Amino acid sequence: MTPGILAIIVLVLTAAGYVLGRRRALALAKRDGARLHSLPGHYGQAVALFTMVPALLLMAAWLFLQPLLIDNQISSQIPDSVIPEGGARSLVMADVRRIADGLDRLVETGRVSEDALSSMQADTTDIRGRLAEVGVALGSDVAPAVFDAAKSYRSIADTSALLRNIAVLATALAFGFLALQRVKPAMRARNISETFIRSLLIGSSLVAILTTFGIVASLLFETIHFFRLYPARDFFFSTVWNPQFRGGSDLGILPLLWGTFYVSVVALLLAVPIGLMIAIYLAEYSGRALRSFAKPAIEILAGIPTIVYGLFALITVGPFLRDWLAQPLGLGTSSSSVLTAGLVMGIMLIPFVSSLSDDVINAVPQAMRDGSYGLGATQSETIRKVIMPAALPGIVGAILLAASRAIGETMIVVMGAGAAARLGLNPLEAMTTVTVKIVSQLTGDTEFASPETLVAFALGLTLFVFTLGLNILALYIVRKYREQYE
Amino acid sequence: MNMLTDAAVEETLQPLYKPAASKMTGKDVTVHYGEKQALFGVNLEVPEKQVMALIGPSGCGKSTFLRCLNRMNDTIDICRVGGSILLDGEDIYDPRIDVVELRARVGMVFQKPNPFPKSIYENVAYGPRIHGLAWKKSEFDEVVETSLQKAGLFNEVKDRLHEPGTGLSGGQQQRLCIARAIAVSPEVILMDEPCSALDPIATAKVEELIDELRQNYTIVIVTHSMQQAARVSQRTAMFHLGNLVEEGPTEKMFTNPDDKRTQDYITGRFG
Amino acid sequence: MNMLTDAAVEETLQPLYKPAASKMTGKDVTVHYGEKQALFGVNLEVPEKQVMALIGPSGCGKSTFLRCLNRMNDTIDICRVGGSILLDGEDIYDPRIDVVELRARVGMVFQKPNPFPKSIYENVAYGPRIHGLAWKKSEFDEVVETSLQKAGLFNEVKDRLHEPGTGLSGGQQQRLCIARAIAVSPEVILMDEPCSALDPIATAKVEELIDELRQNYTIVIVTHSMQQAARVSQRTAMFHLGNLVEEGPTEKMFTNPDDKRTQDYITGRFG
Amino acid sequence: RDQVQIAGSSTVLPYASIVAEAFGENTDYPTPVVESGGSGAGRKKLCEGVGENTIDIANSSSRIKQSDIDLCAQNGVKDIQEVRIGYDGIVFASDINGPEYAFTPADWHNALAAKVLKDGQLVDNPYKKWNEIRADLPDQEILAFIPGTKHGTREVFDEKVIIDGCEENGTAEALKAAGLEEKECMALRTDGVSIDIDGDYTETLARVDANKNGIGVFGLSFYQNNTDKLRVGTMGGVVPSVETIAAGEYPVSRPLYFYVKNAHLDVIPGLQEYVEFFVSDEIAGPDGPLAAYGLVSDPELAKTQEKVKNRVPMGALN
Amino acid sequence: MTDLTASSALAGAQGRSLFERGERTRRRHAAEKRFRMIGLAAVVFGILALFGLLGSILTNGVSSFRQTYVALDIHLDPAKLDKAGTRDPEALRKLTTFTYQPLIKAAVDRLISEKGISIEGLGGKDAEGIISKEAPAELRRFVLADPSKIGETVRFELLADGRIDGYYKGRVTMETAKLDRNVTPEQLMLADALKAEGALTTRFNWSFFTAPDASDTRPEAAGLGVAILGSAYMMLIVLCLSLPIGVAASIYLEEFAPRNRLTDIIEVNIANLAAVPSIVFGILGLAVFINYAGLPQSAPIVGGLVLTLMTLPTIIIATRAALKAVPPSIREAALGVGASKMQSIFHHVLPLAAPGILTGTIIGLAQALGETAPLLLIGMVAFVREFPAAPPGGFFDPASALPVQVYNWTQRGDPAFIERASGAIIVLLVFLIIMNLGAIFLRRRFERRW
Ligand SMILES: Nc1ncnc2c1ncn2[C@@H]1O[C@H](COP(=O)(O)OP(=O)(O)OP(=O)(O)O)[C@@H](O)[C@H]1O
Ligand SMILES: Nc1ncnc2c1ncn2[C@@H]1O[C@H](COP(=O)(O)OP(=O)(O)OP(=O)(O)O)[C@@H](O)[C@H]1O
Ligand SMILES: [Mg+2]
Ligand SMILES: [Mg+2]
Ligand SMILES: O=P([O-])([O-])[O-]
Repeated sequence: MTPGILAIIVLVLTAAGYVLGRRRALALAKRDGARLHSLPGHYGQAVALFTMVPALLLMAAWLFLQPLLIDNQISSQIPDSVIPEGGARSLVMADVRRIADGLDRLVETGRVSEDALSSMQADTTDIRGRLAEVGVALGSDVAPAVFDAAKSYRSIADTSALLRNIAVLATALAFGFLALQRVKPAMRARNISETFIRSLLIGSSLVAILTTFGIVASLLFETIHFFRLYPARDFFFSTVWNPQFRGGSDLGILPLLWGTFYVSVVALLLAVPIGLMIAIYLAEYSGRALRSFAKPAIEILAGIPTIVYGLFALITVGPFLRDWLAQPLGLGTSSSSVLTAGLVMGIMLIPFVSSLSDDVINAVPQAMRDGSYGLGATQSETIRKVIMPAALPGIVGAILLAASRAIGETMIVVMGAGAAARLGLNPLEAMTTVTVKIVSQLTGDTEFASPETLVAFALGLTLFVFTLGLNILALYIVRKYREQYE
Repeated sequence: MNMLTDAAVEETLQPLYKPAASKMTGKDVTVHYGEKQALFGVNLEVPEKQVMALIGPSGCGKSTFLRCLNRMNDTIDICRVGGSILLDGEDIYDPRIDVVELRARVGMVFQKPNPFPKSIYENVAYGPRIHGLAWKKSEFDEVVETSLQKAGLFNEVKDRLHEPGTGLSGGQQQRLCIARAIAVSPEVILMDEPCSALDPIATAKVEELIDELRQNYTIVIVTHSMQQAARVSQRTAMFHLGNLVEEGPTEKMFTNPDDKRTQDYITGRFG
Repeated sequence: MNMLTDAAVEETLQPLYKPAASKMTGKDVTVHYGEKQALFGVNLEVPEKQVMALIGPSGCGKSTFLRCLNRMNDTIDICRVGGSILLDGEDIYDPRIDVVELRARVGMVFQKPNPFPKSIYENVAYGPRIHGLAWKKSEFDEVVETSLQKAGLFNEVKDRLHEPGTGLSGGQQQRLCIARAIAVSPEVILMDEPCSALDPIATAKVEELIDELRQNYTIVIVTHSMQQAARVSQRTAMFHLGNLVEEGPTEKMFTNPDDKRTQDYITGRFG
Repeated sequence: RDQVQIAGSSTVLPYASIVAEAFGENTDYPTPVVESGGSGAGRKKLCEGVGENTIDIANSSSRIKQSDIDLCAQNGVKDIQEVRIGYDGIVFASDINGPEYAFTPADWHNALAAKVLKDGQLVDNPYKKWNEIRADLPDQEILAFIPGTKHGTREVFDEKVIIDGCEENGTAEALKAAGLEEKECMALRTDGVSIDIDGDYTETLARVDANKNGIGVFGLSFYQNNTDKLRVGTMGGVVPSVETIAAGEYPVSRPLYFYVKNAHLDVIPGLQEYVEFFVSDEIAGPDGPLAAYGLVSDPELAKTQEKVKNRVPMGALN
Repeated sequence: MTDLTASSALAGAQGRSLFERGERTRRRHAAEKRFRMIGLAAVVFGILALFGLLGSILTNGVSSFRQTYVALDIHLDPAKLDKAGTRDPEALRKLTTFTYQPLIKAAVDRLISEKGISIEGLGGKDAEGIISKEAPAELRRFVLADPSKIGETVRFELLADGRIDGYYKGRVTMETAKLDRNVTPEQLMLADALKAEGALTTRFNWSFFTAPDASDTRPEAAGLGVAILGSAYMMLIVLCLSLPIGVAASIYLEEFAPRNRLTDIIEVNIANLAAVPSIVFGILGLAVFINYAGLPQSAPIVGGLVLTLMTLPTIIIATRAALKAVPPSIREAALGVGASKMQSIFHHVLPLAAPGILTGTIIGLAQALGETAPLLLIGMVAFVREFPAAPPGGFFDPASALPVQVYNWTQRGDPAFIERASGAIIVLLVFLIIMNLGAIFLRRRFERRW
């Protein structure tokens, strides 16, 4: 029985638990005429939960611990002699697992019977060849000690799997039965299922935390590696970004951070006012027809692949700005510029601001508007002085989201702003952002273990810390100026 | 301007019974909310510098009529108003009319207290600010203080003027809303059950205030309390199922109504 | 169960004046909203199967005390309750207490009408549904109809039971909220100025209803209307600035109060 | 897993996908999956270990590095075959309606380097127009779109054009005389005349389209697909083409490779067949589809075929 | 002072006709009008930007929905295909597509001579060059499926070469053909002649939606089949994971979590995740899902998980804002009738917050649908021609995705791929619209003011 089938059986038991629990609660209520503490469905849920949760937890724990324990045991069987020079025990163990897995498949596909397998010997059979038949890749031929280890790995794993199945099913049945016995009108069934839901909710919010840990962890290792190869001082304080293939690169983050900041600010300067005005217009002025058309239509802007925006920046906006703005003003001849990327990205960000703000504005109670109109305020006064402050926290959230998106955008910047890392004030010159360089250094032709590639991780981590700071600042601001209605 | 003086003269001569010059006039006012008709051809004159009370059972259209008087109904999409309503002889539903100016002249206090999510001070200063009635900080301080005092709230909140208005108790909130309306010194003040959330002491203060305001302002008040109507109003109008049943001097309405329904409603009253 | 019968016996013997067995008891109840203290050691017994009125000027803490009785204050983060409140001798602030069960037994009607943005029918059926008081459609129909009828709303809305409850007029909304509370047949009903948005006829209906409910339920009502307090309650408690000034049989409170402040408040009354 | 998995260079990707497609339709094996993601990343993936969820082949537009080999060894990937599939020509092309260009590496160095030798002096690059560098170049403003530093092409450009040019026009000596390193040769000017392209050749093409006086650096195959839009410049008098590069006349080209994990050869169905198919004459030969698409066929293809058949792992890097 | 303010108000408004407007009122109205106009202008700008972008995509891309075909009678010559005459499938399988090319050449030559077309300067390889390089594969598939057809003459509708197709879409002209290495003006003339004879037609291109990607040499054969499936699988995973997890997390944070340092950290943390560049999620996915958890490369399951993590912050932020906006009185009402907190949230608060949640979902999914960068690192930016199996097994098969196809195609040398990339963007947008229509419909149902 594979874990999948086991899980399905547990789920079937769970369903049965639900039905029985519910039925029992109903029966009790009728017989005693007692008022149930909770709805019958809650009793069903409680029984179902007791059936499912301990069993699945046990199963998860088992699945997690079993390989560790078995590995430990098998690993001690392997003599040092079969461990190749410079190799590690863990590599051999990986081989053992792979072989055991392959043997399983051999048996499953009927190529080898269980008996034949037990008499199979590494020095007489071409194990590598046999396993290749079932698509298990081995790096080299199999040493007898390793093969024996694999065989005992299999038998231990089999026993363990059997024990696991029994234990899990017994747990499910026992807990389910106990829970069913405990079903009484006074049982706080709803609290049980609500506690469970609550822990699910908590679990979900932990996903975000885990993601952060995952990100930091997956960046940190290579970042440390990078700083071993490249001085941190130069990375953080050098104003030159100039990677080279032959080493001796200048990898200063400052011009990239500046570019990120500059492009994002330009984008937000376009997106925030326009987005807010759209939100206001749709929420407060427009008729239902326009609103129900315009809102989803504008949301499409967020869904157009950024490469389209990139091409738009490259082919249309860039040359236009160059010919009509940069050259007449003598500010340069570059067709890719901060302004190009910023403006085009701003368009993409409009729906982030407009849609979310529109929802928040719409949620401000009508009584607020009435109060203001009743005093003779015009609609715009009402909006600016009453509705906006009331909706402020949500709007700040929307802007933050847009800013976040601006910082993380790649394609538009590559095509619109160019790839030149530069510290400058002229918005009509090419610049580039941290994100762009993360992508290009990571997907480039340089060897992985060189600072030129690893710098991508350091850039990612720095940006992460940097935006974290910005977010803390934003939270502080929102806290300070929030105004609660009702 | 003539009308104004005339009205003033008339009122001093005959303080009650005889209708004063009308400040606002509703002619054949009908209101639909979508399909549903809420008012059926109401004809009503609101006398100048008097208090008119609108009474009637719940859902009969009092609030609806009141909201027509300063076009608050404009904000409800499905609401359609027919007939005409005149303010000083000018039709307020004329397309050339400026609703904003209208509402500055015809202020409103609502049934549910709805302070803005701002400080108490800002709540009151809001009207004067948008209408440009005050410029300097001192002027604002002045108008905020007087308005709060008139609404009988000043002493309770004087130490927390800069805390949010939403943190007040229900009654305090409603008085704040009254203060807010007074702060723009409108000509007509519409009040939709302004005291329904107030305790007797505060109610008394507001009623006193209404009496005081009557010197300069025209007031229309919706109320469920017959006592209140009797106490504060000079004229009373009785609504029923979207119709104006009867209108007349308050005293007469409460003692000798023409309509059977008014009679029933009033005698069916308690306390 | 003993207590219950005892109380019933007592009540039939001495319908007024002598306090019945207490259903709920507040001991040294203090409430803080953050820094601000709103109640200062209130000791109050709510007699079983009677109506108790809480009166006092606006902002004195009536609503706050009422909300303590079914722990609605739990929902306000900054609110801290001290002392203890007993329901049938059990401390409702005991950590082992199930707040939900408490609130099913101690229902509440709020000052501002707050119908759910659902149909009228669903508004009323919601309570019975979550408490499993009805199962079949017919049972729901039944409970919805009786509850609406008891709240004096049924005739007005019977044709639009499936339209949104938020489309009703203010008064209708409040009556809907009362119907919603009644639908779960609680033991104690807390009402925070339930009639402040109702017209006299509806008020009379609700007062009748309260009187009727008193047979089976314990009722605590906050009101600004002395008349209402006098009409519906058997006992009255007077609050002032967060303190319980005085508590006693309504008749005595209104004719011969012990405390000077009560005297002042009551005689300062109008109508 | 039943299909071959390949990752790596975006330069090799078009060729690899042509082969994969042909392999899929001519054999019973499923079409291999060819990822792009850069040579460096591809080699890293190759060296992640042996097993089903690691890739079989890494395409690379440059030779594997020692650090990669070390990583492989560390992860138990011992035998790797190096397969050279041909050469990638790098061409300099401008808008089709513009003038003809006949370059030398020295011209390019003069045009793009930060410091150049002018009248025997090392100066900050003063040139604005091509004809200031050499009178017979067109009277056009200098504007070059060169591959960004992420691209392997840039390495070749630096080596075969800029550094060679640097030596050709004497700047290298002057630099050395001034006590500067050879590296200074590669320092390019930053006044917006030389523009790095981090994207791909389509982006370069779009930029040339938007800047009619711009000159872009392209792969030969890309140019061959766009001969109606681009005019190619000669280098040292040689017109770039599959033939001139194969003959070694045109200087700017580089070998392309893929690396095969030998441990997978017997276990991933179709892997050995794919490798042999790739280097077969029908595919990689001078008349095959790869050459038709612009890959310069390897003159030593037969040797490669032999090595592939015998699964000869690569030796140490030299 | 009271009187002063009162009288200034009097001076301002009282007694004057409503038809006259004071100076200040006029200014206020001007401001109002300006504000409104700015709002309208913003909406118009947004919509124009959309239409501009859509317009350029459409004009570039619709042509990819049509394709040029050539009808050819091909003699499946036994002399070439089956010299032994055994029709042995094993032997036939050994024949490569190179064997079939001459059959096509013969058929084209015969067609030309039959129709009496003579074009001056038509080179030896030019005639067969108007047929796609996909054609031999098609023939081979046909023969392998039914070896008995060998010896017969069968009519095939073969794809025309990309340049010929481009000629009928305006991409290629006689002028450019002169310069173009891959097509000659004579070939175009031949195509015109065939068109006149009815052998060459341009018609709707179903295979664009069903065929897998093709290599750089045959843009005319490239389709979106694998990409559409891959995107659909990924979106399914993203929707099924990110919506419940996101909403659950938001509910916990907004309704249950105590307000303290820890929740502040979580809050900032989520906002910060939204700012993490998408490629970093790719790094995470590679490290966690592929290297650590051992999930396969290039598989929709990994793509789906990575995009889920990327979408979560957007959904959480939007959902929290929506939950915050639900008035407390609704919660109180539910609690007051004895609903538990959980019930009050699930029965009342969530439905009211639904519009905001759906907005967040729409934006989040839109973003996920169009994202390429994280897929780059987990191996989905790839040339994939095999279709993934049906779910759930297919979640683990290699697949491509729509934005990946766009990204890949825009990088290819042959300009025919630009048109196809625009076509793919259209499909992606249609995909997006279909996906969002449901959400938009639901949002409109839930949307109301109270
Ligand atoms: N926004 C609205 N949409 C639809 N119908 C409405 C709306 N507002 C009020 N109505 C209906 O119009 C009628 C009149 O309502 P109105 O609020 O004027 O009554 P009222 O006399 O003020 O009642 P109350 O004393 O309860 O406030 C009622 O039947 C009510 O249901
Ligand atoms: N959520 C809250 N936060 C802070 N202070 C509050 C809050 N609710 C009430 N208060 C304060 O507590 C005090 C008592 O308020 P409460 O609402 O209990 O008064 P009340 O007697 O019900 O008044 P009313 O008759 O006006 O409703 C008031 O001063 C009020 O400002
Ligand atoms: Mg009303
Ligand atoms: Mg209160
Ligand atoms: O993708 P490349 O490694 O060939 O630049």
